[in-house]
Amino acid sequence: MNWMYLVPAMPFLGALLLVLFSKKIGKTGVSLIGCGSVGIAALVTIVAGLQFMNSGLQQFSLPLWNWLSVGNFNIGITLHLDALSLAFTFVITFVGFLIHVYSTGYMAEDPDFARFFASMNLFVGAMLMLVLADNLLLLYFGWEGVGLCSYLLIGFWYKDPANGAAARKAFIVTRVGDTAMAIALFLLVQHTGSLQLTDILAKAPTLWTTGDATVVTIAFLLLGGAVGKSAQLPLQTWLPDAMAGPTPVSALIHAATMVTAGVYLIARSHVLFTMAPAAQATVAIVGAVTLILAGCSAFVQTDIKRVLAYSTISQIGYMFLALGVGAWSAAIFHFITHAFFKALLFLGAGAVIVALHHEQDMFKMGGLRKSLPGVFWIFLIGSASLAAIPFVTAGFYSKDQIVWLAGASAQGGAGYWIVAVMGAFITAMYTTRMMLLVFYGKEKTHVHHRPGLNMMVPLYVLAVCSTLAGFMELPHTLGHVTLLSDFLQPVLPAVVTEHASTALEWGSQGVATLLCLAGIYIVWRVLPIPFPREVKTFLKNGWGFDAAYNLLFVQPYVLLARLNRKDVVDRLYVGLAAITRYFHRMMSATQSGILRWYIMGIVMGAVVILSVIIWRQYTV
Amino acid sequence: MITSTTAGLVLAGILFTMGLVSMLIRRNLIFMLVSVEVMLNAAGLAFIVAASRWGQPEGQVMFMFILAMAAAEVSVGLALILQLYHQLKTLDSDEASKMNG
Amino acid sequence: MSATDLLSILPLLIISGAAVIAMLLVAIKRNHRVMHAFTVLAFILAFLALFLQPGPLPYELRPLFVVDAFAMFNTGLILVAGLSVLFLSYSYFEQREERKEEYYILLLLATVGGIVLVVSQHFISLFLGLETMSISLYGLIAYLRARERSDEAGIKYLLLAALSSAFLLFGMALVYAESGRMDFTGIGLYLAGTATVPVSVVAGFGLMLIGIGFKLGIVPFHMWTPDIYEGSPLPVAAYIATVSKGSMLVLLMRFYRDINGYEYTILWWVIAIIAMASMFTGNWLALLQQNVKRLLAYSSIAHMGYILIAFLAGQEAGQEAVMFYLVAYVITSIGAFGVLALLSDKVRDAEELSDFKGLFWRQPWLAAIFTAMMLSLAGIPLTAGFIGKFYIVAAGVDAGLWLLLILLVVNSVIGLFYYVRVVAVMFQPLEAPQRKPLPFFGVFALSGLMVLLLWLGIYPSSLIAVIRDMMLTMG
Amino acid sequence: MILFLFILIPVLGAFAAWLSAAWNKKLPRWIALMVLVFELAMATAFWSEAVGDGSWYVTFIRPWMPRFGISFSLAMDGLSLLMLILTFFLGALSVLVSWNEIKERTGFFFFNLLFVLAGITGVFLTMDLFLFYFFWEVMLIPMYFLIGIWGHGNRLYAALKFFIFTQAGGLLMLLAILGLYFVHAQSTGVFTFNYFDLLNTPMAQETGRWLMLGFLIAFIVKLPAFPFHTWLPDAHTEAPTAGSVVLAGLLLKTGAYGILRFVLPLFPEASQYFAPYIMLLGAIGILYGGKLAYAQTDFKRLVAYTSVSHMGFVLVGAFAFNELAYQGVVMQMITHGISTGALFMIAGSLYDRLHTRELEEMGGLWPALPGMGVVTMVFVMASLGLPGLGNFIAEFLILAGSWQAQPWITVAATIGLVVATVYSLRIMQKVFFGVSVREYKLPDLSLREALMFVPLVIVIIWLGVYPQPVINTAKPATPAVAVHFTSK
Repeated sequence: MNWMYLVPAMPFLGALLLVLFSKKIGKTGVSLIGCGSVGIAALVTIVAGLQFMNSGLQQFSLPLWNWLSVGNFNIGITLHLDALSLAFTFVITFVGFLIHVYSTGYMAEDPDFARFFASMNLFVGAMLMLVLADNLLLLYFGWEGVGLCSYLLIGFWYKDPANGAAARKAFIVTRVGDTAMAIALFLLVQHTGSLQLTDILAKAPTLWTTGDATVVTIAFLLLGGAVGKSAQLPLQTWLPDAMAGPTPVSALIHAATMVTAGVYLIARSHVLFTMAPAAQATVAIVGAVTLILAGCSAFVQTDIKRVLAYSTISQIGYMFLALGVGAWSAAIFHFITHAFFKALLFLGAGAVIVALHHEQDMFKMGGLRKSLPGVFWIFLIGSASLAAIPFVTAGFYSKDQIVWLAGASAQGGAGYWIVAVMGAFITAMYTTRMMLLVFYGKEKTHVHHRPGLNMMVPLYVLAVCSTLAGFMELPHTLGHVTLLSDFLQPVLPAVVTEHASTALEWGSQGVATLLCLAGIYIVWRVLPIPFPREVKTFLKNGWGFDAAYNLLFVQPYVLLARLNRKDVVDRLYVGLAAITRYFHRMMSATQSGILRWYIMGIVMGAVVILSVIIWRQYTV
Repeated sequence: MITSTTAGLVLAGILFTMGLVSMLIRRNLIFMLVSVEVMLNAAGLAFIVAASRWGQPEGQVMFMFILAMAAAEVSVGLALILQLYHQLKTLDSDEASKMNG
Repeated sequence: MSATDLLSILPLLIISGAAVIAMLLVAIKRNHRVMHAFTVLAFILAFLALFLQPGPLPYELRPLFVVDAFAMFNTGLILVAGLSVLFLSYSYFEQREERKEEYYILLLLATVGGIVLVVSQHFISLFLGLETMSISLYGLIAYLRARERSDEAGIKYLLLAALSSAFLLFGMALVYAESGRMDFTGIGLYLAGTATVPVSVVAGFGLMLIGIGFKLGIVPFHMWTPDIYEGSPLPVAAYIATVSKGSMLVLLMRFYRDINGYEYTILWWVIAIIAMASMFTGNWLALLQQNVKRLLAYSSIAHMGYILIAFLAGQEAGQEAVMFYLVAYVITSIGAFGVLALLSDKVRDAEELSDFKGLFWRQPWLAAIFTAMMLSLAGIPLTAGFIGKFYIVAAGVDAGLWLLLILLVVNSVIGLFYYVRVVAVMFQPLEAPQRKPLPFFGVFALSGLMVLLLWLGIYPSSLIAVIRDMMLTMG
Repeated sequence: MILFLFILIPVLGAFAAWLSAAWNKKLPRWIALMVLVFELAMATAFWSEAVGDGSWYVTFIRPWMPRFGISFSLAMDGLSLLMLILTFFLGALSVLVSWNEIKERTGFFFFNLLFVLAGITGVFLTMDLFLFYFFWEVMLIPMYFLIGIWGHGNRLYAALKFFIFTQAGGLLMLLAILGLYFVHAQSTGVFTFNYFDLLNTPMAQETGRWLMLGFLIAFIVKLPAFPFHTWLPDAHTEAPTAGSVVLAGLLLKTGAYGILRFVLPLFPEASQYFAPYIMLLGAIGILYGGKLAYAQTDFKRLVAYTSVSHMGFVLVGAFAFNELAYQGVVMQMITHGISTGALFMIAGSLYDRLHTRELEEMGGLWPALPGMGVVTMVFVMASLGLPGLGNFIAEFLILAGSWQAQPWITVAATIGLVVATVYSLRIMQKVFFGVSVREYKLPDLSLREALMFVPLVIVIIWLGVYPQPVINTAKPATPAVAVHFTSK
């Protein structure tokens, strides 16, 4: 495990090599380095993971070097491996590798091939730092690093200003959350004198009582960071626009990994959230509201990637809901399955998009079932998982767990449960709609080009995973397998359930399944669903959040900036200078050159001096 | 009570002021020169009054110097005025204001 | 009069004698070069004579003169200043058409007046020195007869100087009438012995202040300065700015100390207000001035204001500061006017700001000198002006004159604007640089001044030590 | 003696460069480069030996004006050493930057450049308050010339404004220095300008506050802090590239240095009294500067306003009185020097190629200039405080430290990170992204430019991932007052 440092180091090295030698090594070289570095990282992860599991250690730290040491405040560049980070690392490297391979096909025609892979490698490196960080500052390093790469990759096709705008929006909106997170770090430094995660989590119960204002504030601020990164309410607006990037980017960053960083952060600092009930409840509420809002928006999108984007927001909402009700491992479970099936869906969508020569409008697709059968089946598997078709899909198991625990856990309740099953219903509806629009009906655009093997193989692998990953964790009612939650047990406490019974669990599953199937049926029968146009537009634009932010923040700022471009403070000094010049002109008038005027000056002076002296002499 | 010294000084003061006022209201350079001579002599008178109060010769010595100096000044002044007249064709002091600002 | 008496005022005698001999020389044969050489020689001799001081200081020549270290130092300063002016004069007058020789006689006579002022301790010698200087200056100012502005300047100066002399005289008469004394120490004794000083005496001081203030060119008696600077030949302007103002300042210091003037708060306040007004008026007037001569005139008004702050601070530090600043100011003024003089041609003086455009690329050395002078006036380090300003501020802080110092700061900032503007003009790019050959003596003198300026700016301790010793012996 | 050499060598080099121009126009730049590289080597060698040797490594004292108790007193501690290395590093780079940019009057240019660097070196080394003021003013004139002669369009106005602002502040400092001098003399009878003697001068509370304000104003004008910042955009924008680099990288640091070296240790009580107000000014500067930066259309002007914003952090950190913030301030001085210097160099390189600084006339340069794009990206990210680059360390330490003193002000300052993101990304978008107005055929980084940018990139990353050597060096120099509240 001591060479675990290779896990983040390889992608970083890959990025560096690609930046420096992009011109010399050709496309093959770029592909080799780009995929190879992540591949090696994946291998190392698997080996290190196996070692870790065999070693019986609960956690393992690998100090690399001392980063900062000021007074009593010490921060090391230290990697930290435990079950949680291992789960994330695995998903990142494994899915990341697949997506890299896929990209060699997807991006093959792009002149900036090398830049793409450099950014992707950099991203993987940063993401790995995020999840392997031993302290919050290093986590923050990764956190911002992935933000940067997200920015670079969303704006990858920089020639279109709209892409640049989307990229900046993503960066800036997440930065708002990051600012909150930074403040949380300051608070932690102040109160615990450390940013080391294990330290903080150990000290927290001794420093604060549950519900203490400080810890609640910290938790809320961390939540601020999490909602920014994970595109939850109220900072969700950037993710749909982020679809401007190449599709593999959407798959890797905006579906599988980066956007779940918020989930990771909250899971990582679960002790703090447990101690701050108000904050944890807010996590659940944010998740619940987001999953519904985003689901509704997903239903009316016309762009296939935007459907998936809203779907991602909605699914992460599920994860937040799970975190909020204390179902920590359920959230991680959903993260893993979601990473597989959402990556699959994005990559599948990418295959469709490439096949149709960069057409993303679903209403211009259709009938692809016949012309792209391979993609169709893969997409079907992904969609089934997303819609949580019972028993055979990973999505079913992970989502079901959340739905059940939303109601059954100690912090959960009926309200959460209702929202969760409603979400399942909506998910099924928009997924079906997407499938129908894209693969059924009449063919509207001709297929140009079929995806090659390098694109298809990753899809097959992901399809398999999307199906099998669900069996890591099976509910009580269906075999009761708890591989993942057992594995995570040392890091994340098990969920505490209240008023739970097998009957209720059956009931919950039954309702969810029914609603899911109902959703599919309804859409199957009545597409297109007649919505009033206004409602449709409103939903399509993401409930007007963008417009509101634009009106409330962006426009006033831009206006203020524009009005005060010349810096009003400078007027003060310009004014002073003008006054001085005015005095100059006034005084100059006295220097008329006329002799009598000068004499007058002297006489006036004499009169004043004499009168002052005499006045003074007689008054004092 | 007005002593002779005070009276003399007041006289000198009046002379001085008259010179001053006439310097202010006159524009003719010659008259201005004359006015300043009046002022100088007023000062000289004051010295004499003072000297007589103390019975000292110094004040009178001073008056001699003032006379000499005034003479020198007038001679230089007249020469300058003459020259200026050649150039400006006038003795109006207000005309001699080419330099200003 | 004993031999020691004569020896003690030997510099004065040499210069006076030289003036007489110079007249004879002119009578024999007009030769510019000879006259110039003779005058230079006289100044050098007079300067050397300073070191022949016989007895212990202070040496009094009752009742008119006193030769103490202070007087010696300032006599030296006047002589050096005069010598520098002389170096600049030759080339300046050589290219003019007027007869040049009388200039030197007048200069010698004016210097006599100046020296008398710094050694005088009596109203009579004060008056004599002042008038000797003034009357010579009338001639000097109007020396270039061909120029209309010369006459205008001359007549203005004559009438105003006479007017101010009248005030001075009347003031002295009032003081004399009340105290019966005309020597400074005597007046001091009288004042010390009087419980309440009569109003006429204070009024007399006030009137004297008008006469002195006129010579110093401080507000509200400043209005003549720009016109006179503009109208007179450049070396004469330099002379007025330095010798005339400097010797008057020295006289004021001596008089004030002898009568113990710091005791009269009303006088203190009058001077303080004059100082403030001078700083502001001078700097405001100079702000956008396009004529460099006038600019220097206005700046001199402001500088007199600064000096008055040190003067008002009193005590040792204040007096030292006045002396140091005076030295720095003399060097700087002569340097600045000198550059102007060297740049002038026979038709006109180089006095417009536009004449300086791109000077650095035409005449780098002259431009460097002028830059140094301007920066010294602005009080920027590496120059004597900086140390001078520092000295003044130190004296002011010591005496707690915070209001005056804040105003000094404000004014320094305003001043910076126009000094730097002049510098900026010199560094503007110039397409076709034309060089004109420069007279050796002039450049030599200016280079010497610049070296002195920098020397005093970097290592002022030597001068500070001299001034300090001098002030200590003065008591 | 080595300290004296640090100042003397550039001065001699300055004259050599000037004189050599008459002989060969290309000689001055070689002389300047060699002088600075030599100095850099000397300082770095000194660093490798000196670290850990207590607070003051070496001192140098000669009497200068005994009348006033002024001595030519130099001393070096960790803070000075770091500043010195920064000075020579950026100095050498600014020579490279001017390599081809300055075609006219090269001799005089490099004379001024070396002279201003000598002045800055003096400021960082001197331990005599008079001498400090002396150097403080000395560096103005050559800087004035650099801007006024080789600057762009409105150069005279900019140069004059710079000069007048700093001079006004400087004179107030002179008053305060003298005030302190006499206060010290009154209480101890010793007339001295020596820094070490003046430390712990007993003084009345009110006196201390007034004197502290005198110092402070000089330093925050130079820094510059809101509302005294308006000279900076003009000066930076109009200056030649080397001038901007020196201004942003070094001259501003003299203000920060002054606060750390003089204001805090000399006036601990007054500093604490005014701290909240000053921190507030800092926070306002961060936000206001950032907002103005966003509004600019001129590349250099934009970067100039970012300096206002970044220097606000210095103010916030310096008056937080704890070690974290103090170390953050030191880091900020260095990293801001490097990142902003680099951005100005980029602006200069772009100007070389495009002959414009208008952002609206740029765009779409990435295909033509990928190398420069990468470099710009690095420094844009540094400027918005991306972790892994030096600026982040600085800003994090400052904010983490200041949080403990003034949470609400820190919140405002932290929002500055968002503001920084907004303006920084705008640079990338306007310059490198989008569609090019015309099809550029431009050369990417030349060897000389690579020589400039590569060390900068390496240093900024080094400071981002391993800043500990700098922190260790600055640590012994931390004044006691700066760690008033130590972190728990």
